[in-house]
Amino acid sequence: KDWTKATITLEGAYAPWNLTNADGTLGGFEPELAKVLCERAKIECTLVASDWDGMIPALNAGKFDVIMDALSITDERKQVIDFTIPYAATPAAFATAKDSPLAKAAGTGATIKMTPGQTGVKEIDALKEAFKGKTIGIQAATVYAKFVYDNFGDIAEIREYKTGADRDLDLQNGRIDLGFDDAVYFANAFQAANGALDFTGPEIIGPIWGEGEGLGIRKADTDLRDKFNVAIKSALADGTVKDLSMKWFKVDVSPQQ
Amino acid sequence: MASLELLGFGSTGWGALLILAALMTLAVTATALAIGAVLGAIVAGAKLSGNPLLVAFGNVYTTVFRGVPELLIIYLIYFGGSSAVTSIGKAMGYEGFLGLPSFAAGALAVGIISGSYQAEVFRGAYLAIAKGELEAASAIGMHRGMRFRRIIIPQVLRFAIPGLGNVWQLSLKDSALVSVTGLAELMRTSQVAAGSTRQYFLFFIVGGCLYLILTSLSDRIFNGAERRANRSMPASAMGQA
Amino acid sequence: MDFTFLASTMLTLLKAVPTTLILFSLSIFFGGLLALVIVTMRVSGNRYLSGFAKGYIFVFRGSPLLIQMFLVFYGLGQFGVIRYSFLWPFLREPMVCAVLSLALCTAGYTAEIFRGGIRAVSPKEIEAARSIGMSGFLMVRRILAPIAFRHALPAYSTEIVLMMKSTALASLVTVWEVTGVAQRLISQTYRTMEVFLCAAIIYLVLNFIILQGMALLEYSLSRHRRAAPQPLKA
Amino acid sequence: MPGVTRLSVRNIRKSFGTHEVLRGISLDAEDGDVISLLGASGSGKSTFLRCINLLETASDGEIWVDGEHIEMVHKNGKTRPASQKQVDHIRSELGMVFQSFNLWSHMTILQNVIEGPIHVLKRPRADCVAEAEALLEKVGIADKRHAYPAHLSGGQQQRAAIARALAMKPKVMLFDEPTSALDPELVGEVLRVMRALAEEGMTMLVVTHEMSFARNVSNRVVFMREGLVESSGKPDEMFGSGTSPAFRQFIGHFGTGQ
Amino acid sequence: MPGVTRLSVRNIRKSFGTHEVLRGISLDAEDGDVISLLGASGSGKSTFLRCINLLETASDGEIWVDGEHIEMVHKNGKTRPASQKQVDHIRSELGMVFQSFNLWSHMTILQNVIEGPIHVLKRPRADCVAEAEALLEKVGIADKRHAYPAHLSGGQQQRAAIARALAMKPKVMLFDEPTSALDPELVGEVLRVMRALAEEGMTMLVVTHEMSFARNVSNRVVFMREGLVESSGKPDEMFGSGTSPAFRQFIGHFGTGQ
Ligand SMILES: Nc1ncnc2c1ncn2[C@@H]1O[C@H](COP(=O)(O)OP(=O)(O)OP(=O)(O)O)[C@@H](O)[C@H]1O
Ligand SMILES: Nc1ncnc2c1ncn2[C@@H]1O[C@H](COP(=O)(O)OP(=O)(O)OP(=O)(O)O)[C@@H](O)[C@H]1O
Ligand SMILES: [Mg+2]
Ligand SMILES: [Mg+2]
Repeated sequence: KDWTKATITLEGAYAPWNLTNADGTLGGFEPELAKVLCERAKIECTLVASDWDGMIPALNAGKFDVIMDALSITDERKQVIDFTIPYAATPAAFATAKDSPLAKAAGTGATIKMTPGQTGVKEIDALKEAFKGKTIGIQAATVYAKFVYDNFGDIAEIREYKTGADRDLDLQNGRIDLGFDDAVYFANAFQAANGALDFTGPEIIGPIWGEGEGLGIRKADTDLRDKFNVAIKSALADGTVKDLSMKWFKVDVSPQQ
Repeated sequence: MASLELLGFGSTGWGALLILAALMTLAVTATALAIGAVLGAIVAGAKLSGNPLLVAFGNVYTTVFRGVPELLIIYLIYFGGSSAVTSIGKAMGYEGFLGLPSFAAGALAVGIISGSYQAEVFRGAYLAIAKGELEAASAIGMHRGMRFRRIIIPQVLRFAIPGLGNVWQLSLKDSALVSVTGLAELMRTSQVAAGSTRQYFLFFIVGGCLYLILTSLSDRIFNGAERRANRSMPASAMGQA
Repeated sequence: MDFTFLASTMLTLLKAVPTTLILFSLSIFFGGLLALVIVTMRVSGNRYLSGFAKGYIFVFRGSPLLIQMFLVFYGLGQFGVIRYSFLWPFLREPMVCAVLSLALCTAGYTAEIFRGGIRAVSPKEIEAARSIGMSGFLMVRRILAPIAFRHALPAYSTEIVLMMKSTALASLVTVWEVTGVAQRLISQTYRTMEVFLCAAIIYLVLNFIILQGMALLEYSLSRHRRAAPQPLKA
Repeated sequence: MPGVTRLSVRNIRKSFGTHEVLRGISLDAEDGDVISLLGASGSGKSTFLRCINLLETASDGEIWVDGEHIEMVHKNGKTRPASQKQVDHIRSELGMVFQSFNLWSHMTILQNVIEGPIHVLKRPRADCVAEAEALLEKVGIADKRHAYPAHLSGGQQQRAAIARALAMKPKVMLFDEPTSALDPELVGEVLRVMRALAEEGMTMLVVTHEMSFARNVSNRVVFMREGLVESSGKPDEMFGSGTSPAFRQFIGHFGTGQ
Repeated sequence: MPGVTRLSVRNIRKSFGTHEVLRGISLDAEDGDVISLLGASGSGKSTFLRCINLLETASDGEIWVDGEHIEMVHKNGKTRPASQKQVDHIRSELGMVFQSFNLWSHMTILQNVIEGPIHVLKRPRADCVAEAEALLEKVGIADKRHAYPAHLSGGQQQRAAIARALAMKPKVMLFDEPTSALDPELVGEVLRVMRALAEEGMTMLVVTHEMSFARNVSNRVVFMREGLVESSGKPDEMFGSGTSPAFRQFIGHFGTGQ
């Protein structure tokens, strides 16, 4: 099939990755990146907002051609859809209330790199000591959830939330002691919480979070995937991704090779 | 105040989008209620017919569509319906995607669910009609259809109004689930606004209030209808000391 | 069809059934009690009580449960008054909040349903009770409630089934019941239809049992409307 | 046209459960016949009228209305009318006044009365209203024509029910205790109306406890006992000396009480 | 203890909307009095009984039951009883048989009869059942005791309603046309029961169209017309020559028809 047109879907409610403006238009990191990518791939793109819950089935049913919604590339997802190469990869970290005794836990400010299944990391062991008996909130069914279960499941109580935003509210309410999530997401959430929350412990990066975030595409549409791969490569190479990332996240989320 | 600005109608205000969304919710619900009324009447008729096959059909319909979570039914109709339409399109030589529009899929799904509730409401109302009054109609030779139109329908409507009010409420809230089809109704717009501005409480409270406004409008209509329908009734049992 | 996947999904979902049942039975119980209070206020004839009941019913019937639950769980904690009160140890618990908001919501609906049942009681039968000196609680217990309950039963069984389905929202407040677990499974496996099919079967079976039970109850409470019983002796 | 058989019933049977309420009743009524149906409470009088009107299906027996035989089918031990159309037609020729009135609660009295003529007989509305008002006048409740049944006294409801049945101008009228809720003056009124109808040739079957009616207005008296016709005959014979001991006991109160 | 005033009513008034149904009715009844209340349909007889029983609140007037004055409060132009407790107490001493029976549809006949004695009078169940069965036997429907009201004939329902009221052993009974659905033989039976009750000293107020009852059983006749007592007196006087022209016309049918 000759791809001259494509529909891209995103949630439009996951600031700052993507969000809806009060006039109903879409904005944020991803819509702006999408514009660049489509130009380079010579595809006329339409952006439509849709609900996160129905996104992957709707893609496979043919309602859209591309998902661009901070979609982490995971093995499970690879079984149902195809991914482009990643256009972003973000670190993860713990968050807690600024006035909590857990604030400024060991390793705060440092960055550690981890691989899947890695154990015996001394920074993590130090956190285990500090977080014993506490409650950690995570967003259900994410790579971060798996990490927390694997490393803290035996010493802390873990509570799963449907969305990160819900978890943040409970962190503020004091129903839970800690949260663990995408650090870029957190940085933005802290602003909304008027500085009541802060990072604690080290930032964790590396292959443990998989390859990063990529575009989701139907398995059959390999030609479309290839076109976007080329476009992403060029946008990464000339720093476009980095510029947009600095604009929206204040940090660079371009995947490090 | 920042929150006032967020709710206003200016370029940074969500007012216009929220009002549009409320109207969309109203449209989906009203369409669904109409679809449900037709289905409900048919199913209630089947359940009351006495014909074992029709009764079984009616029972299966009401059990399944009341017993299965609404979200699943909406999924089935939205995705299942789309695949069906697409494959019909393919068979007729059209390449590509042919979806049910979000509105149609949503209203149809909520309507089918609403139909199962309305069927029960209608059946209950029918059973509440005094048997003697039906006999009096038969006795002057009214045939089935006429008995239905002249005696049963007016009384069923009278007894069904409170129940229909409830079904309207249910459908109003089921319509919130239609957001999975991407339709910008009230619930989804509130969530999008909350997620985009991170003002969760503000937009959920405002969304809730807009639902309450829709409810109070419809309550007014249903109460009026009930009063009208009950003017032939003696004071209710609890009315007197 | 991938039967091993279906079987393992079913197994995972079945593990969440007890949570669903606890949510369901507690909220029906407390919601029912609350509904009795509300409906009593509603028909009391006292302007303020019935005004309050009207307002209650309006708010809890009129807004989506999702929003109510969100505000109860995430909203109450925003107030220091509540966070530092004796209530907080209870309200901290997700299960308590979930049951609380489910019960508050169903009470609004149930109160309306009970009121409908009361309205359907023939004024003549009430008069007959009054004429022998029954009133107040005695009259309610012996005459009004049995007849009203019988009239309200079909609508009430519908409400009970709705409650069963409403428990699905509890995963919003971190109580992982059947639907929540199903959605989590979907976001792990992306096999929407299969997982939902399993969930649907579970709900269908639960609700079928409930509806059969209610139908049985309805049948046994309507002896007086059926054909005459066979006389004991001819 | 006296001599035409308007209603003919042969060997009607009816049971509720194992309780056999009618055990084979036969009856013929000609043009202008006024038959009083007497019998103890629970003897099956109402059930008999309801069977004629097919509101209950008799388990056995034959019915002819105005010469037309009502076809029944027997299937799986159950009996039901063969054609619903025929049933509707027959019913529009049979008027019925119910023991418990059964007025339509959602209509005013006037609407109750014009309902049948307009919608079943398809007559012009204006005529029906005029006739209905005349009828309501005749039974003395014209002032209540815009009231709903729930707001009427017992006697007023009963008169409305009579007016409703008469408005259909049926060939045969079935009355189930049409004067039970009326005071003596009104009983006199209603009986006068019925007598006039009889003179116009209407056939009437009247369940009544009003012995004076049975004696003075009707031209035949049928006495039912335990689901059977115990005795029947001209009023003079029945109330005179030729009567059965059971009937004598039945009217005992009437015969002696006054 | 004859001579004790059981029921005393002064100047009762009642309107429905603008329609004044009772326009000032007074009445006294002593121990063992049996008062027949006669009057045309719609003259307000049922409404009067309902006012005594406080099922309707009279807009004006006073009521004493067994010497006890029923306190009323007037507020915002509305009248209502001052104490619900007193109302309940008064009602348990007043029996009522309704014109339309009003049996409780969800209970069998026996349950209908024992309901009041057990739950209002708090008497032992076994006694109540025994008495109820005796009462049902007396009115001739003992075989129907386990049937529901919907399965009874009109006359059977009426007798059940009478039994239910009697089971409360009230000091004063209010009967609203207690024999309207009964055949002459049963009328005789029921009147015999009522006569026996009168001899035991029960006070009775009976709305009836049964002139023979008014004449032979009651010791006073009250004739109502358009919401007022038109005339009243001993039966012999009323039915004799001293009667008012209106009453004469009212009983015309009774006086001449037979
Ligand atoms: N639906 C029913 N189910 C069971 N039994 C019934 C039903 N209807 C009537 N019966 C019984 O059938 C018998 C005859 O009833 P029917 O109403 O015909 O009596 P009736 O002669 O009209 O008496 P009445 O003069 O008291 O009105 C009664 O014993 C009654 O209990
Ligand atoms: N609830 C009501 N609303 C309005 N009008 C009523 C109501 N109840 C009774 N009436 C009117 O009051 C008048 C008296 O009614 P009531 O029932 O007391 O008459 P009654 O003397 O018992 O007559 P009957 O012998 O026909 O039973 C009637 O004209 C009736 O239409
Ligand atoms: Mg009868
Ligand atoms: Mg009356």
